[in-house]
Amino acid sequence: MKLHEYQSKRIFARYGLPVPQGNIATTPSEARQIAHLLGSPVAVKAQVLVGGRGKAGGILIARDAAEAEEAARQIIGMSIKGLTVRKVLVECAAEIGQEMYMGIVIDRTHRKPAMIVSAQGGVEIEELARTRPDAIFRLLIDPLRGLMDYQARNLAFDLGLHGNLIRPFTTIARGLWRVFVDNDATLAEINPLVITPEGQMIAVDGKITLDDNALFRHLELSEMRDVQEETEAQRQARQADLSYVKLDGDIGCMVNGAGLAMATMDLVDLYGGRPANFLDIGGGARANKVAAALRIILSDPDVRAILINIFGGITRCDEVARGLLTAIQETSTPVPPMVVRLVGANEEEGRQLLAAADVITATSLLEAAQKAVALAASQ
Amino acid sequence: MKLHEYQSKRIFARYGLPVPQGNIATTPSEARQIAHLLGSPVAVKAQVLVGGRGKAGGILIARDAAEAEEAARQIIGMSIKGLTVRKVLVECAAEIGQEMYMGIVIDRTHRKPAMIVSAQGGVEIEELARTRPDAIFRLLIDPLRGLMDYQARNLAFDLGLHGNLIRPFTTIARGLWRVFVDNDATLAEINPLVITPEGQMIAVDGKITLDDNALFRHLELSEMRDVQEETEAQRQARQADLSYVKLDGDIGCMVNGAGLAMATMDLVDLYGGRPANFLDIGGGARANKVAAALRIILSDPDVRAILINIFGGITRCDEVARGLLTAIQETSTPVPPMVVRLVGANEEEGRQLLAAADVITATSLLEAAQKAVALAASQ
Amino acid sequence: MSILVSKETRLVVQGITGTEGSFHTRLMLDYGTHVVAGVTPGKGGEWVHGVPVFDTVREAVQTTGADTSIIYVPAPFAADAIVEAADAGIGLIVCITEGIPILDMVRACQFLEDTGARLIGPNCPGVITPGQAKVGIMPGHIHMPGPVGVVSRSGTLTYEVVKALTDRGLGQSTAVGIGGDPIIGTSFVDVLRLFEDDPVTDVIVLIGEIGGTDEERAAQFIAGEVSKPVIAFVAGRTAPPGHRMGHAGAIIEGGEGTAQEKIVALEAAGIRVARHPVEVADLVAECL
Amino acid sequence: MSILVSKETRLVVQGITGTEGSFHTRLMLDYGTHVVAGVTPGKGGEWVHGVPVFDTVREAVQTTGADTSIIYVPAPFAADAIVEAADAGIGLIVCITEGIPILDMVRACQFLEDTGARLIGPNCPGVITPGQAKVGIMPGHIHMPGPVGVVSRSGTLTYEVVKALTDRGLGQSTAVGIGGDPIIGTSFVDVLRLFEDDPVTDVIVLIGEIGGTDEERAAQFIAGEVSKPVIAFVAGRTAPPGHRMGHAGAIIEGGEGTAQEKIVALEAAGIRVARHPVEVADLVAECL
Repeated sequence: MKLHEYQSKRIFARYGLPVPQGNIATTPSEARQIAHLLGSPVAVKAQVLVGGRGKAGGILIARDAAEAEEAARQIIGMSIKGLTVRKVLVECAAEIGQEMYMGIVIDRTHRKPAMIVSAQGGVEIEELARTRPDAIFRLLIDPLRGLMDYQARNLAFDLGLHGNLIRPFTTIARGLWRVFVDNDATLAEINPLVITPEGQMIAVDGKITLDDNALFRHLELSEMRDVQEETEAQRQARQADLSYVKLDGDIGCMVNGAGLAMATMDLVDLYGGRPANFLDIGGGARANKVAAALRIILSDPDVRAILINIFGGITRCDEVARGLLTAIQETSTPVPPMVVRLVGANEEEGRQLLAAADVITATSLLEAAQKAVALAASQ
Repeated sequence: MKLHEYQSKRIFARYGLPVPQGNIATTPSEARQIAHLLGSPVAVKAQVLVGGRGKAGGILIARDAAEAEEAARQIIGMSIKGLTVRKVLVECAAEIGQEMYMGIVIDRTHRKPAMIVSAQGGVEIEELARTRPDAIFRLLIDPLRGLMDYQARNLAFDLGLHGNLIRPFTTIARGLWRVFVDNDATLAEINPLVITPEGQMIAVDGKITLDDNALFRHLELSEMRDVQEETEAQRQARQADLSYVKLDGDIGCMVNGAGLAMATMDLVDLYGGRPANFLDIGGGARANKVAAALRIILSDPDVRAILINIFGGITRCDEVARGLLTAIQETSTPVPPMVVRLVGANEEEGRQLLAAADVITATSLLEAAQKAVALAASQ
Repeated sequence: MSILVSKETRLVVQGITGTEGSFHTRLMLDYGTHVVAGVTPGKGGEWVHGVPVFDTVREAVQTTGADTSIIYVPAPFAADAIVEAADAGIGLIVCITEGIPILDMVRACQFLEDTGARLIGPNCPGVITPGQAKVGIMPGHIHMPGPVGVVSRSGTLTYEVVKALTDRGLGQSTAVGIGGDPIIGTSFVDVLRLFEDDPVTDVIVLIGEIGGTDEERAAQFIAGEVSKPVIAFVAGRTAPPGHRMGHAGAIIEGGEGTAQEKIVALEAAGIRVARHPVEVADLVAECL
Repeated sequence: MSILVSKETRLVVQGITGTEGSFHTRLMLDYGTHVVAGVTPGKGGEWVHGVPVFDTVREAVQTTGADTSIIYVPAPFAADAIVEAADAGIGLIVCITEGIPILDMVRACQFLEDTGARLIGPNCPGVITPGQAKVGIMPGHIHMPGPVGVVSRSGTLTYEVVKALTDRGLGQSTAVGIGGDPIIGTSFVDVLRLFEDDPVTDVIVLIGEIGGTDEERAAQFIAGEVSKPVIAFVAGRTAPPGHRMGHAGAIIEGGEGTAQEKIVALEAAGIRVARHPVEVADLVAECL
């Protein structure tokens, strides 16, 4: 679960990390009031869960409250990469001497958290990793020992910091580690970490991604989820415990198992079709879950054909068939042509159930994919 | 630093460990009020930092508020092993089904914390270790991993617990571990850990000893120190950063270094004398610290002779001499005969300074100890 | 021979009294796996499908000599179960559980590094040596004994490939699902090394997917140290960046982990990469 | 030969710019110790008594090839300094600092177990090989080279014994102060093993005190594995139970750790125990 900048900064502040003073506004007049209270030049920043806000005009600097109101008027309601901006963060604009980068991620290869720092901040770290790999320093953190002071100091000296900057840097590094580990984050990032001309360090932008699988032990954090940024289909998928990702093609796919779902999409592509979505119903899905999955596909206006691929192991084919029938029968809109490939437990029973409905069944995956592609093309 | 039972239980409660409801009283009428509010039979327990309260009559059970007041009247002001009782804990008396033991200590040999549990609680664990070693289970805890759930469960099954008792036991074990590690304890103990006839687990008595060296990071805990239980000499020693332990002999000892101080006491004993105290002035002590040390010895009415043994390395003998002279000159009471053995840095200068005062100097440790014993005997 | 599990395997099922644990214990017993013990704290003394249940893994190991564990414990408690198994002396731990918090796994793996125990998974279908032992949740009947070693990050996708192999009469030495999580106990390289040393494995099938760089490291390892032919498949050529595709570990992040990169790396190492699951069997057949 | 430190020792002083660190650096240099580097974060580039100061131990090791470290860092930061040294590849770490929190040391020791580094101390006077190198705070001039290995939990008490030895013309191979804390990196047994294997050590002096059971374990070890004569002394026969006698580790707790018990254990192992520091020298003389 990704957190907004303002949510990330609230968590940072709780751990003593220096963040600019500010508050969140949902209307231009609120933005004006906040800027007035802050009494200094402010940054007005769109709060949306995508990158590239700056380039899209989602971050404006305002010298006073009136300008802040105007900036908020421009930003609130704008669309950035398809997401409508509903909130802006209004905060003191920091004077920038130097921009650095500090982040913690999970290093999959070494199975450990890794702290990444660079004296070149403000750009995307992946971009920097490609263009200036020598400007990046990486430290694996023993998850049991945690980040030790000397390790943070080593990073500070790697970056060429000295004098009065060593202590704030190590304090921030330790704080970011606590943020990461206490909240079960998979990403905790300060970018840029700014050194002001007066030598203060400030986290001018921040990003936290939480481990969805650990939210059960952070109930207060799970309430931070911004449901306004979810599409209706995403919401339905989340509630039915389905993995769903919308794509830009026209063949709706429903598969049990993530790897097989991707392989099925790839096969559609191989035969010249374009998948409309990734949708994994998981292992051992019952009829109601299957019905919920089909409803999501049926509600997608782009879908011109549907490919359902079930390799039954724990999943029973008759349950799948029952779920499909439920969703088909209840829908009021016309159902696009559907190819269902069922193999495994109770596959005969499943196929018999579907025989009644206007559904093409198949046992071969290749055949099913080819048919679905042909159907989509003929619509 | 040892905490009182009521202080330990307040910390336990903060970590969700089940403790009896109750409060602290310094007068019988307060005890009455607390018992009235609790509205049940209560235990009235002397809060002193020594063992054996129960045998000394420092714990009484009261059926109602009037009895509680009477019990408090008996206990407050009584003397237990030389300490005057100033406070009582009044708390709900738990019904006792079974008494168990749970404690965490530092295992010096393995350099790790160890959790010790026994199904036989209510007695001193050292006593039990001697009489029923098979009734004790011991688990070394990896300080980086902490106590894991399965380890706590293993202990529970070791104790023969089952059914509904497993979960509360493991929760309490994990809580006690958090108490231990979060507060830098060197001992955290629940004894007895009671199972009531209804199957509830309650920490009926508790003990925490904090690591003095870690108090700098637990300022709120260091305020729990009960200065009323310190003697004047202990207070002075603590403030001057001296290690001082009162003994029951008559030869005051002042030495630099803990091992040498003990060896000096042993030597006094070997020659038939009895040391009045252990007093280590540490390494590199300056004149004012030496003076503070001598003042403590001079204020002890039992002291009939003084033995000062300084092996100078970092400690300079002239500084020691200056400190001694300061304390001697300012005192208004007669100074007992004093033998000073000085070797090491600036020893000649030190001896010359002392030559003026009425002090016997020596270079041989054996000679100095023999003289001090003889002087004490002749007083 | 074969790798990891065999007729000699003595299995303890952690979480045996749960719905899933009990269900799959029945299926593993039916397959012929030696399930010697189960563990559910507080249920010691019960029996599940004729298998004795213990309170702790320690006790199960002491009493039954179990050497391998399979874990069906719910996600919040699964990492503890893994460490419990390792601490009790279990040599091979197969963790089926999906949804374990990443930092729990990071800590558990750190501990496992200090012990000799090998972890397969989590979030995996398990390990099967056809005709000998099934330690997992895969459908046993689609497998047959033979010379093809299979290693995969996926579940049903593996079944699809195994079925295609079996349909062509190509049996499997062992099929290993290493799991779809970002943090897993055993990597492709670890399993490749075992297959390379296994006398009954003649060809190796490697089934990857988007996310991480495990396939790239496998390619490098194969180029340097694997003498047997390897056929690969990588799922997710059409997966968009920045989205988790079902598996917690299947995500293209920061431009890293695309299927294209992995396919390029594998082909650069001289490995033939199939275009779809069924083609894997065609390519394997050409090697034999 | 000798043990732990010698003419070959290349020493880095952690906390070199502090009062104590600077003072003892001068004394160690005067003694002839090869102090090749100092470390104080933020003071890199400075010089102390002709010794270059670095910001990190890592840099000091890379630049000067230091292999041994001595720590004068204040107690709240000392455990971090120990781990920093080990992580930088230092093989022998001597920690002088007194008053380090116990749990800091417990964690540091757990880390050291996983590395090859040896820690002496904390809360110790250090190690001296007379005539070769002094890595500590002991007065150098009371020592002389010779065949007596000394190991002790104490500071000034050791000096007292060493002086008595030197006064009788009995020189020392190496004198090791293992420290007065409850958690120390190197035990009596560790040092006894080194002395047993050291060709220039002919007699070993062991100086114990109340608290813990290190002397008991030493007695057992000596009985089984030490062929050289050992003379012991144990301070604290007159110490009362339940009180910390200066050293954090010098406390009789739960009836454990009395001088009497230790003396009985040592004598039962055939070791002669002196009644006072000076008598140690008498007993050593009888062995030579």
